[in-house]
Amino acid sequence: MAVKVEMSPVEIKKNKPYLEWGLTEKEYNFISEKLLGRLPNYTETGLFSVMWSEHCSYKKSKPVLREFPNQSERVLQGPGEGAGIVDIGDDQAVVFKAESHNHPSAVEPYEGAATGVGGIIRDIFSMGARPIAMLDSLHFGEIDNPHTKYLINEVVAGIGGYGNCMGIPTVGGETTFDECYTGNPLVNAMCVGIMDQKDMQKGQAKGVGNAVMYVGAKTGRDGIHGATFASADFADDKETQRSAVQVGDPFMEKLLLEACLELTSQHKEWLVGIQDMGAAGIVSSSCEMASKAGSGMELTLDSVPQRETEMSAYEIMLSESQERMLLCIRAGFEEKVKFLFKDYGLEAVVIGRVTSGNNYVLNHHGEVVTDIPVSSLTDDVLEEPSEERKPERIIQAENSTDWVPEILDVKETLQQLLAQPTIASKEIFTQTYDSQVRTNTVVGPGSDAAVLRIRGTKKGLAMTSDGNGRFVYLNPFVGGQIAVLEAAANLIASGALPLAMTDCLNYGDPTDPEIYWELHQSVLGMSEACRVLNTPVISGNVSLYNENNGEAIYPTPMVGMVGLVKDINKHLTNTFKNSGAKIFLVGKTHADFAGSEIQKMVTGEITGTLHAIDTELESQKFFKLLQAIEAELVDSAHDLSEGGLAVGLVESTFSSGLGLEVALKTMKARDLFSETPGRFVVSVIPENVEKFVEIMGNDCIEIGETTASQQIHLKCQNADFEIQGAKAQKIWEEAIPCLMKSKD
Amino acid sequence: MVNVRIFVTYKQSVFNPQGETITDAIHSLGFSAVKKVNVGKFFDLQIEPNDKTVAEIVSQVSEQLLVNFNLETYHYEVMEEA
Amino acid sequence: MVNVRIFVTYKQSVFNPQGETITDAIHSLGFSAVKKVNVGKFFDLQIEPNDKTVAEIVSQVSEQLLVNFNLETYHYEVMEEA
Amino acid sequence: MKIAVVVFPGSNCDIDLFEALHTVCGAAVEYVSHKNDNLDGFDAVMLPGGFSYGDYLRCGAIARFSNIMPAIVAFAKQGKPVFGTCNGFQILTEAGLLPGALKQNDSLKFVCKTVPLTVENNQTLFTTQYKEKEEIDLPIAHADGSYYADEETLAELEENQQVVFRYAGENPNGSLNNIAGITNKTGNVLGMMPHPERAVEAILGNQDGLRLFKSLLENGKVATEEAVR
Ligand SMILES: Nc1ncnc2c1ncn2[C@@H]1O[C@H](COP(=O)(O)OP(=O)(O)O)[C@@H](O)[C@H]1O
Ligand SMILES: [Mg+2]
Repeated sequence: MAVKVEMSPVEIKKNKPYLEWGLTEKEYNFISEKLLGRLPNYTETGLFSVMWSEHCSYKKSKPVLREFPNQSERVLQGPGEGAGIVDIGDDQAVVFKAESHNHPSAVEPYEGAATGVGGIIRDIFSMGARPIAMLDSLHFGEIDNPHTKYLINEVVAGIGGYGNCMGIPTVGGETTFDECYTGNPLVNAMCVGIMDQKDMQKGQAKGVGNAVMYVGAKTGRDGIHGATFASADFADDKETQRSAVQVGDPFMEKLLLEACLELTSQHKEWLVGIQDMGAAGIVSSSCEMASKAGSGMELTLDSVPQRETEMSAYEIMLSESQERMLLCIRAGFEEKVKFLFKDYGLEAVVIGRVTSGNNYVLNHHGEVVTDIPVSSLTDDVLEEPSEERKPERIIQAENSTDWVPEILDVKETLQQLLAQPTIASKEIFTQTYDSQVRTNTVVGPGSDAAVLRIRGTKKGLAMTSDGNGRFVYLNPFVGGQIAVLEAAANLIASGALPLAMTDCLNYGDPTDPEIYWELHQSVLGMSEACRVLNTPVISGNVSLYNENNGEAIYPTPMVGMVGLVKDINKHLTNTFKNSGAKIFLVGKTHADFAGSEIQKMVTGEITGTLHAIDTELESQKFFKLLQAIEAELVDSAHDLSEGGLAVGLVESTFSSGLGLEVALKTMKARDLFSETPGRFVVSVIPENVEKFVEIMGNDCIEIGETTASQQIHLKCQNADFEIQGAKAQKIWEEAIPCLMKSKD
Repeated sequence: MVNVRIFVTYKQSVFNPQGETITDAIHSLGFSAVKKVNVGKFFDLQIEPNDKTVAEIVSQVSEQLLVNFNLETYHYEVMEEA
Repeated sequence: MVNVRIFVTYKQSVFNPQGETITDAIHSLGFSAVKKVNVGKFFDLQIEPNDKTVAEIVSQVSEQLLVNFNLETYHYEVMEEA
Repeated sequence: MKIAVVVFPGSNCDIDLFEALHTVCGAAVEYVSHKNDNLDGFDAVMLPGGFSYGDYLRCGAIARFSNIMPAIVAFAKQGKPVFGTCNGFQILTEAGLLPGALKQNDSLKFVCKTVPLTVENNQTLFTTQYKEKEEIDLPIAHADGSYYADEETLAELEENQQVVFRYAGENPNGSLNNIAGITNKTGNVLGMMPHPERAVEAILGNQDGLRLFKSLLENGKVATEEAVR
């Protein structure tokens, strides 16, 4: 039998293998001198390096994340647990969180995306909630090279493959394309669940003598150092990363989901705490559960179910095998728990006990392989705020004049815009997701936000995920505000009251002062908008080091937001419903072309500076519109984003069988493509116009009406043109399939 | 014309959930004699070599398309000359 | 212990869209030398024969589980005795 | 009439069938675990969609060996109504209760959308509330829904009017003869790839599936009585 010889503590100090595992020399010295008062052994060094990685400890981002507001009268659980929880009345709650899987997806797109979905689903059911919907925010390079096409196909297949098999509908998301994501696609997944408030769980291990139980898939060598890998810069040298690839088993997760929900909803008296094993597997879940309760813990690693032979303590603790959960079970109920899981074909095993004191003790092959304070892994991490510096490009842009497009042929420009991948229909992707399973999906992919009914009630939930890296790149503060406003606007347009948000913060290397500044500023911008809208941040995720060979992506915070539809029968979609309805533009239009789709299409670049935003005024306008929608005065509402008013108007006709007649007396042709945030296209039947205008006041102007013919007729100061609705829709529908098929 | 069969399997260290589920099913049918099941796929290629050798073609096609090296490994056999 | 490899393919008469898609993909990579691709799966079984022979076990497991005779056909090879 | 919705490990449209029958149609319905071995007291059996046993090996292949299966086969042989949608259809073919097989979609991709269908036979237990040749819309959501049977079997299916639903628009998966749903020869077992249970409520935008369940509820009672005689 080959015995692997691990380095001794002294050899570790000398050879510094921890540098490769992501621990710095300063951290190592702090651990040995201040925290332990001795040299850590091999296993312990491994535990520290993974627990002190950015992915687990947030040592870089924590100082910034403190800016986020995270309380409101509705928040039942803020950040810090598997997912955040918000009160939705009737003793029910909504639970949600987003998670990034960018780096694994760049290396192995199918499994990377799939296990990202699997991970976020476990976060939701670990809170005691049943997952009801998935959303995915995807950002790829331009669809002009085979590798990008491969990434797109595999990532989309991985997301669908996992969610479809689990029977959780994927109901929304976003897909954008920009050169900067070519080597480092962003794959963010968000899961939403609902629960009875009485079933709320925590990831805690308390009560001396209580059992620590392991359930789910066996532990293998997959994904060792996945957490540090997720936090590491990305080189083209994929060879060395291979062992980090994890493979998902959605069937196993489905069993685990059903078994855990039976436990959390029907046997609360057995259960003390439950947490999923995510990044850094057993070590992070167990020591976090102990740390949250101020307990000690002792585990016997020989009891951990193993798929491979001769695994070392280090490998068992750091493995990121998927589909595993950790439970803290009241002493005496272990057999009952085993029996429950066995009924689902799953193994539940006692691997340790809660102890008094504060030590984290691991036994393997009859030896103590780790004995360190719990808090040294979870609380004593050295925070590392970076220096900050405003990037030169932003300073320069502030002193330059704004770019404005010169429109020669409006109709042509509009048609070209409809075919831009970021604007064009994403149906080719969303059609591969089961968006309807479990029959709650009232509005699936394709409208501004997805809407699900809550069975047995009148209520519904609206949900969306949005990010716009271009705006954040140009002005992180304003870009951050816009990201939150856009998510809220999507919910409002669906007739929902925004409740709270989650996020994935996707940035480059934070040790670069300019990138840290972007991170900080955008979080400040998001926080400001959150406060004004009363949508606190209840959960989230940070993904740093999104670079490929030294080039950072656009700073791309993804905002996931959930809203409450008080009466599901009053929800709205973005398509026109009746001919002869009056069309209103809600919100003022300015010359906002920096970071717009038309700028990118015409110049191939993203430049300029964003105008300041008054979030108070935006918020007032949003709530007036919601009031009008809830009073059933509005037929359809569509929030305007990429492509501006022209694209928004055309989109509102799609599949409606209707057309429109619009005259914009105060606008020039180019204004049709401005992307001033916080605007909506709204249709209102004539009987409701008076009441609608009474509510909206100055915030809306009537610009035309819907027509029975499928013709789109637009007039402005210097243009007057018509497009056949069906033709416009065809351009929009065929653009991406055509690009995906073309062979270059 | 050369017929080549390329065998693709998961790497040893990679978890393959299919194999276990199928083994369980076989056992539940009463075939306890079957101890372990591994699953793989194969590709039969008909090749008419031109400027490249068969070995070159097979290794390039495998590496560029048929095999996912993150998870899988392959080998091939020349079946017969037709 | 006997190692058996069971090969399962679609019957000739059944259209297998995978084969065509892969052939197209290979051609678009520039390998015009590859004329045709067929895809199949295989199962490696480790068998410890008891009261039944290996041949009996293989044919029964294949017929009852591994192969769908509406679409597929199979054959097997004994790989090696270990 | 009491209906069983069978739950396999990996079933995930079980609740959809249950709610369609219970909440929308007001029928008496119960979940039955794959571990049970009898269907005593039930008048109809429904196999839901999903990914039983992860669809490992082949869709529906492993579910066929679950404990409940002999009872389902016996139930069907007695002429009582058995219905399978999506994965349920795949299980019924794997179990030999319906002829043919379902293979991977020609697109090689999962497809979820609403498609037009023609009701080819409105004389079955499950379709009397539809008009003959009526065109309806139902959602599909599958990766392996391409119906295949050899020529002889196909001819027989057509001849006996066992083809109940056919795709009316573009064929979404490559099914032979555009087949979306078939019965067995005696007409008491129906399998179909589309999901009628997803189309029973106005709030979800489509109610074309409702009449399938209503037909069964109306006719099922009679069928069971006949079978008992
Ligand atoms: N990857 C995806 N997964 C699911 N739905 C998507 C995805 N990409 C886009 N969508 C859906 O397509 C529609 C349009 O997306 P988008 O243009 O981003 O809308 P908006 O600008 O209003 O946020 C939305 O309904 C969105 O949910
Ligand atoms: Mg929108």
